[in-house]
Amino acid sequence: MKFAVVNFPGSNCDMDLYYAIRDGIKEEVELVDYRETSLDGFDGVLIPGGFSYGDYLRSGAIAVHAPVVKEIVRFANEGKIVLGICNGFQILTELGLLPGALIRNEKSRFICETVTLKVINDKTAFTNCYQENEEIRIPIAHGEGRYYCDDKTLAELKANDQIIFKYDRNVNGSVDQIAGVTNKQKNVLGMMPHPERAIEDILGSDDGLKLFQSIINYQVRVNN
Amino acid sequence: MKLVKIYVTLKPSVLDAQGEAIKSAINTMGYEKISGVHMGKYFELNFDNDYPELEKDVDAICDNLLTNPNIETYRYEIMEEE
Amino acid sequence: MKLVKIYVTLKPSVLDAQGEAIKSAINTMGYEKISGVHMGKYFELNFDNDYPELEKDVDAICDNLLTNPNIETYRYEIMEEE
Amino acid sequence: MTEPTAKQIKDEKNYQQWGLTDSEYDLISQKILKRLPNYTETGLYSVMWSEHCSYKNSKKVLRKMPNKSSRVIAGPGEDAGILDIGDDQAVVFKAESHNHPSAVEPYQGAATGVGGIIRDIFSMGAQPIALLNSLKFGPLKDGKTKHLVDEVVAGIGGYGNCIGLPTVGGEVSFEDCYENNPLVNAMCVGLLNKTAFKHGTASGDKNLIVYVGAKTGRDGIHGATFASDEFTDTKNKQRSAVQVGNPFIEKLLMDACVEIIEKHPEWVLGIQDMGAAGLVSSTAEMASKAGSGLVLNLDNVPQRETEMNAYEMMLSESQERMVLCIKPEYKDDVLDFFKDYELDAVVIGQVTTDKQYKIYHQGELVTDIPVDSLTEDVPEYDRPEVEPQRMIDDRDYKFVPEIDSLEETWNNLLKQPNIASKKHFYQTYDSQVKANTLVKPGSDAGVIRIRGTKKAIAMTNDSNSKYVYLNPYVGGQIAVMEAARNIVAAGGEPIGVTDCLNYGNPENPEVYWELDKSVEGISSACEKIDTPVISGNVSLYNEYNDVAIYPSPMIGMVGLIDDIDKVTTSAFKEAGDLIYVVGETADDFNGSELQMQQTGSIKGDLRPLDLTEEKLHQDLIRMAIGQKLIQSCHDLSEGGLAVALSESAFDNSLGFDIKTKLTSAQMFSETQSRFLVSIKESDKDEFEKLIKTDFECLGYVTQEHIFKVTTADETVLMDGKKAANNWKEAISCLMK
Ligand SMILES: Nc1ncnc2c1ncn2[C@@H]1O[C@H](COP(=O)(O)OP(=O)(O)O)[C@@H](O)[C@H]1O
Ligand SMILES: [Mg+2]
Repeated sequence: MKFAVVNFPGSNCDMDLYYAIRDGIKEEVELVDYRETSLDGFDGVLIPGGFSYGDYLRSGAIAVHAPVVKEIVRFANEGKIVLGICNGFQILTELGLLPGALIRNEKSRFICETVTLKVINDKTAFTNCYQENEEIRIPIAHGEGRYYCDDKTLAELKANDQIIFKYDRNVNGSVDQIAGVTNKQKNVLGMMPHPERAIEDILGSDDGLKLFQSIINYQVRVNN
Repeated sequence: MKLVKIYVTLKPSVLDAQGEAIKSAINTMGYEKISGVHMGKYFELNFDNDYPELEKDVDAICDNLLTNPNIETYRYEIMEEE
Repeated sequence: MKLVKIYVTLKPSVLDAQGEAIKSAINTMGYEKISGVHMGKYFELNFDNDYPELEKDVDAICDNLLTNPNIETYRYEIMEEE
Repeated sequence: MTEPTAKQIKDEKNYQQWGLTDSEYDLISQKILKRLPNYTETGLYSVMWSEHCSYKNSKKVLRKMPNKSSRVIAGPGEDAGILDIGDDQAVVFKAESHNHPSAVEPYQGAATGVGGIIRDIFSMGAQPIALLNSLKFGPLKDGKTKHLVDEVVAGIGGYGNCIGLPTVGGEVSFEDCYENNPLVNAMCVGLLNKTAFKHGTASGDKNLIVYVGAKTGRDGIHGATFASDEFTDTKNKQRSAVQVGNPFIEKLLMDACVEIIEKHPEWVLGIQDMGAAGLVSSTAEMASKAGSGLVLNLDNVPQRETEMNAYEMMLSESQERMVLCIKPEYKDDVLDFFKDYELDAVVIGQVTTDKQYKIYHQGELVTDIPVDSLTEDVPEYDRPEVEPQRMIDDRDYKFVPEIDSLEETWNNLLKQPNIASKKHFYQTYDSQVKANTLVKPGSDAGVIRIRGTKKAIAMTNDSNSKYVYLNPYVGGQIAVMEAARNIVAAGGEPIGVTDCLNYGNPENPEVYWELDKSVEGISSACEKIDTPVISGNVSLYNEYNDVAIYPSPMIGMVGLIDDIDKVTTSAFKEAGDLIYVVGETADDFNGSELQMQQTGSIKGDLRPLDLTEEKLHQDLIRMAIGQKLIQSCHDLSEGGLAVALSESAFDNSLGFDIKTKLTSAQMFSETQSRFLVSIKESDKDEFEKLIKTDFECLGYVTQEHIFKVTTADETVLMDGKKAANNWKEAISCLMK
């Protein structure tokens, strides 16, 4: 499987994600510049964390207007894999590919910490290697990671099993302690925690590895 | 020449964490009489010329870029620039 | 009950990197007629009661907390809250 | 504003406002130029001859520091020092103070401090890999200090998080003397492929000077002289001397500079950041170092304000700017390269051979002076020094603590802001971005692995200014050795040091004595463990209304871990492991947190530090770690054994059951040269055989979160959870 890691000006977890694919699950991966207009030849697109455009205006708001984004939307609509982590999640909600919004943490401060997540839906392209309700340790690092959506949206998310990860405690004030959600079709995942920082034991956890392995699993099934 | 002043605020249903933090900083500074703080954004857009669809365009710019309609609302005024 | 609306903007001499980035995003969206964008902050402060030194306190809060006098200026209006 | 004429400047002594003394002005006009310097020229001299740029007051003292070892590739004199770590790789590091800017404008002051030190690293061609910081404030008792602390911490995090560098270490402490003069020191560590190393020089006739990065505005004009000027109430309004940072632009600049040097080394002859005293300092130093001259045309400088004069442009400290010296034939390549990063890059001048520094502005030659006169001809001052009276008065004072309740004293000490967990602060720093962080803040030293190798780099910031205040010489030694113990405890070999020397007004003989003696202490300790001082920074005039801060040398130390298997943390690992303290404990209470807690101040002399014993203990611990005998290792510092034991237990919510020959009071003694380690029981014999003497086996790690302790005086059972809460929550409570 060949992944594109899209690099916006100000992205800063692009290499982390690149190494997670290349060294963690040993698949093909390339960095793609935000000015590219085609993602032909890739099977999945990954949007890394960081501060695209310095988080000017709102986090993720300006990246949405970069040329490569049209291709991300195409991937999403064609049912291909799209994963946004942290700033990538913010970009996906700004784009409207995912419901809700990410806003300033409840206590207003940036938080960097390894937290426990609960896997809520283990039947997706991103989670099929986990067990339902499995608890995994994944780092977070964000100032604007509080997931917000209105009640109606929340009801829909629940009804469609779109809530994928939840925090085990209220770290940032997210609605329903949501840490990651997919679109209805479940080919687009956005999450604030950083699985790419949890792919080696020596870094404190390798619980993120299964997320990337799930994608490969899923793709193999789709291809057959 | 037109100057458009845009005010963006969080919807009341969304907790304004920054506003809260600022309020408690104001309290810490010794000003106790304050009962609420809300923080929003303020934009000034300049247009060289007036044109018929200006208002339509400003609405579109607000909806598609300057605000996130999930969480924010806006209002604006269009004025003649000095 | 008093409502204080505070508008904070960058001094003209300070590079408004955000404003520039927003302007170029607006251009990319296809709106070419815009000639300038400036981004600032907007605050609403509520006070339960009026009191004689309100204005003095608002100035102090602006100077010491809400703005960075090195790079920003502010103006405000005090109004009776609905 | 019309500029004063050269004659007016002389007659009205305007140069004094800019920090030049009469004799310095006379030296410039009579000996160097043999004419009166004009407005711009006077400005250039005043800023280049400030303490911040010239080290005129501290040079004599700085020369005492060792700066050689088999690893040193570049030492003081470059933007940052470089140490060889084998395999054609090197580490690059430096620390810098941003004290006065942070006092005036805490968020931006701290943020630009971080931004500036990062530029010093990538201007060497190195890839920055980690950040650290050392912060000192007044006590957390009023809203003003809390706001200051909040803003400084937010500024450090705001910059580092956005640019995407992990902040892996640092320290925060609180003493009365920093209330109006906080210290904000930042350190950056980078990794270099040895072939990529670039000097900050401008050489070769007709080569071009290129300006890259943010546009120039009026920010921070005279920031450099401002930093060297002591603080009074009235100057608090001097806001115009503060710069504003933009980490987004710096990220682009960093990535671009690292890439151009790595991929196109032939394009770039020299590179330097614009830090203090911006354009003048960077270009004059580049030319002077190369023995060249320079012509600059200011009309080409990207400007974001109108009607700036030459003086303002040369002295502006606008952030996120770099200067490159390139060969003319690569001009288009270089400019296009930066354009692709959406950065401004323009040619602003040319290298010449006449050693003159010439500046044109709007067609006029506004400066024509020998370039070396800005950098080399600065008078050096040999200041009078005298031993502080307090040292003579208190020489024989010996603090004897009284412990009514071991448990109560212990719990109270864990709540002291200087001892309590600093997580409230460091959890706002991204410590893991780049996915190389093996040890995050919270242990002894931060550790970053070098991807693709077995190696890792350990790094730490240390300074206990209370000790330096009581005895500058011994305190200086302790600062170095404490840093070294942190590195050793993490599994590293200390290899080099950077420093920030934060002191009061050097014209005060007592302050100068403190500076001199503490540097001698630092030097002797560095020599002992072969850690050369390869970079650093001096910040003098840290006073408020004529009261100086404690002498506060900050030691930034870097260590090499040759195999990541050796990485060790301070946390106890498993119940049943044996706990040892290595090093004898004596009654060292002067300057201790216990003395502070019981008397509200510190007083008395320090015992001399036995450097040989200190080094022996470090070597033994390193050997034990190398032989895989160590489960956890923690250096003993403030609060002594009691605090070290608690900290080791908190992380994994374990407990301990120990019995010691020490008295209850000695549990808090701050004797140097000690480590707390835990080992597997099966390694007991081998471990004891290796360490031989000077150790005590205290007991073992327990599963229950309970501290069971028998001292020479009493037995206590402490609730680990309660102790942990005291330690973990104290700062958050105080910051509310
Ligand atoms: N206390 C010190 N110890 C060792 N070297 C120092 C010290 N202070 C300054 N230096 C060295 O002197 C040189 C000039 O320092 P500085 O003026 O702070 O650099 P910059 O111009 O980047 O601010 C640097 O190489 C620095 O490492
Ligand atoms: Mg420098």
